[in-house]
Amino acid sequence: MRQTLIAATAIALAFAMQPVVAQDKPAAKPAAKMAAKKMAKPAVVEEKDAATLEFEKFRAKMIEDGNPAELFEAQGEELWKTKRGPNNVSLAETCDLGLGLGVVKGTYVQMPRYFADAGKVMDAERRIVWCMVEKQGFKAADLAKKPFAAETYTPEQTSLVTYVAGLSRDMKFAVPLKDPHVKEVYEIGKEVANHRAGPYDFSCNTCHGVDGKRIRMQQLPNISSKAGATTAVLGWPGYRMTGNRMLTLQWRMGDCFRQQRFPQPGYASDTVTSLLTFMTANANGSTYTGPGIKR
Amino acid sequence: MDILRRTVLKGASASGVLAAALGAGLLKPTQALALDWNKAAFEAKDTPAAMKAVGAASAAESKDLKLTAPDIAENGAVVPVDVSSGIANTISIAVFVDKNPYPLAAAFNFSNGAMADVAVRLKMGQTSIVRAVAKTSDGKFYTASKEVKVTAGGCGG
Amino acid sequence: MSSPMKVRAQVKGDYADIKILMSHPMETGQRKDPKTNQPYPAHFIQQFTVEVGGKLVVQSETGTAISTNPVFGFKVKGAKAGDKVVVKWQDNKGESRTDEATVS
Amino acid sequence: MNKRHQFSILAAIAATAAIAAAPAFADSSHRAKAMTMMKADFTTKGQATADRIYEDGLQAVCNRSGNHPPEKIAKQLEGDQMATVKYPADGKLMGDWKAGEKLAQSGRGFTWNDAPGSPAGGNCYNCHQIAPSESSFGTVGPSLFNFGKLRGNTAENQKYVYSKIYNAKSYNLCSEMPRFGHVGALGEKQIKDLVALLLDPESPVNK
Repeated sequence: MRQTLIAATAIALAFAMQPVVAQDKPAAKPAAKMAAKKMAKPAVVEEKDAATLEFEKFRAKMIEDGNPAELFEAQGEELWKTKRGPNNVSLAETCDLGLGLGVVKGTYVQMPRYFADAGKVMDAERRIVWCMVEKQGFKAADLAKKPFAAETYTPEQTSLVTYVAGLSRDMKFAVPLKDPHVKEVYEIGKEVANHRAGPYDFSCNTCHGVDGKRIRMQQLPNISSKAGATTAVLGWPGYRMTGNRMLTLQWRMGDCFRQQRFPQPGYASDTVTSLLTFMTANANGSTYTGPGIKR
Repeated sequence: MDILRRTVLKGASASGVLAAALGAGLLKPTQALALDWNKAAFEAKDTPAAMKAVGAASAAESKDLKLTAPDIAENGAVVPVDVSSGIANTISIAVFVDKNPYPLAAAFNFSNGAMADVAVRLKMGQTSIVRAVAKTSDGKFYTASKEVKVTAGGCGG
Repeated sequence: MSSPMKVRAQVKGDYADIKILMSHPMETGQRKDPKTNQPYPAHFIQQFTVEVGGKLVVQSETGTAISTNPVFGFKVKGAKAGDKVVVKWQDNKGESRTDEATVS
Repeated sequence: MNKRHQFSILAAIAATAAIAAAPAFADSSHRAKAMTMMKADFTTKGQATADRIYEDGLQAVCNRSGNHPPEKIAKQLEGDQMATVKYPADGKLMGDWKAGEKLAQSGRGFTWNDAPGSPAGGNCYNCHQIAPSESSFGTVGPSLFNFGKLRGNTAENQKYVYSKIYNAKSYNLCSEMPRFGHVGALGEKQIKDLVALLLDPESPVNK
């Protein structure tokens, strides 16, 4: 017990000072380690660049030639404009996406934002779901039952988000970080990204906290930097070539948590909104290129 | 279709005839598609057999037939491939993936100003040669090919 | 029923660039349902045609190696703004669909 | 649980309490809010139980120090982690590199859609270059190509690799690498096979 207290005190004291940089401490001799680095490093860097450039080039071409996401944009537009739900109203006439009733253009790049009517900071998908529930009268539980696309099924809110996102194409991200509500959620999101837990000790930042890393061939954007956050939020919602599904950032956050070996985050929950606020605001000033295409 | 040695409609062997018929309002839209799908070619299990089934058993390599495809496909389920023929009077193009269970992916006939230039997206089960075959109006066949690597994926996107 | 195609046609110099997005599962017949271990039945587009200004410009036959939600690109000389583009497909189950666009 | 391990958790919990109270941590209120929020928002799915978002002692120390705990404390806690490593009873650390390569390829295990109790993969290629035949490899960790050739297949290195895979935190407290043996993701045979993949002169890694 005495030892415990000493350790605790030491940590507390040390934290008040400059953090000590932890070093990897291999058992092998440093010379051998350096030799290993010399051998392998250049090849790694070269191959990463070639493969990544190749993927980027052909993705850009596919978006230019025709992205199946456009099929979902078209479906979303119809859903947006049609009177539906128990209340038989359209979202076009009832759902304020932050820039006033009836305005869709430019709203996607300014979310997450604070919505006074809901008393919450909401990302685009969460806002659309909120409107479907509060305005059209759909049941929240029904919308949360199967919230993400399967191979033969695309939720209506997915097509709606894709439509809304398409109308912010070529516009700059501008999450209103000056709003203290948004700023608060941003700071909380930063902590969520840092939080290591679970059987593998992973946090979001394990993979997405530094520049220039890769899982297999997949580049890992650093979501704390503007460039990385931009990479992370660009192309969503995205048409996923694997399984041919239209997927949103709500799905992406959940799937990251899955691979982080975490439990499941609630659909359209505060946790997911906070992460999206952190990432999207970090991308502020970058141009959104519209619904994308993903591996 | 020319490259598949097919007739679009019984008794109308050239696409021009069909176009004329359509133009004259003789056909309902659905009839334009009422042709037999070349089962033998699409169900051939290797490229030589599939090429034979489209009548292209001997095709000469040509630099004027351009096949653009990624060196490494990000996802084998969607591999963008462009084929463009600079060979005069190209009337048809077919695309094959050698290592697919059924190599023939698609065949196109061009008429009435359509250039011999097509963009498609292919499914590839594994790393394979992708092959294009072009046919000219005098019945000659040309070919071009490229290897596309299909790799294991990461988690994200 | 099938969802609409998306057809874009744009004049670029002396030709029109035509991009076609089709909504179709393009099921190969070889993929197995992991739950039942039975293959999903094949369901794919076998033929399609493209007409510009009333004239047939492309005819195609397709197999199972075409990606799900197919995308095709063609170039047609002589097409002008205002020309109507009509695309029709038919699949192995006999389903078909026709959609239109205008060259811009 | 052995005594040293117990000690490390106690120390970490105590440390956590001390830090939470320290005014030096200006962002602790956001962290506290994030924790409250996550506790409310995460639910059990498959084997991924809701309690996984709670930290263990080591995670708590790393989370609160930006992964850079003071060196003295890090050393002490690394020692505790090292004490968790269970070496094979027969003393043999080298298995079958072919089985190791197969295991290294698999990224499965512990997610909510992995069947509970199904064997976990090594996840190795996700982060490391290993055998030259696999060009799809990650770069989160260092390249391990030619690892045995460069370092030598010595008893000491076998022990190093075994313990590193068993519990990477015994060498670097806040390493990004999971504690595969410690959390039961990989068993004794599997770790031996991975040791062989890296060190066996016959392994393609060392060709």
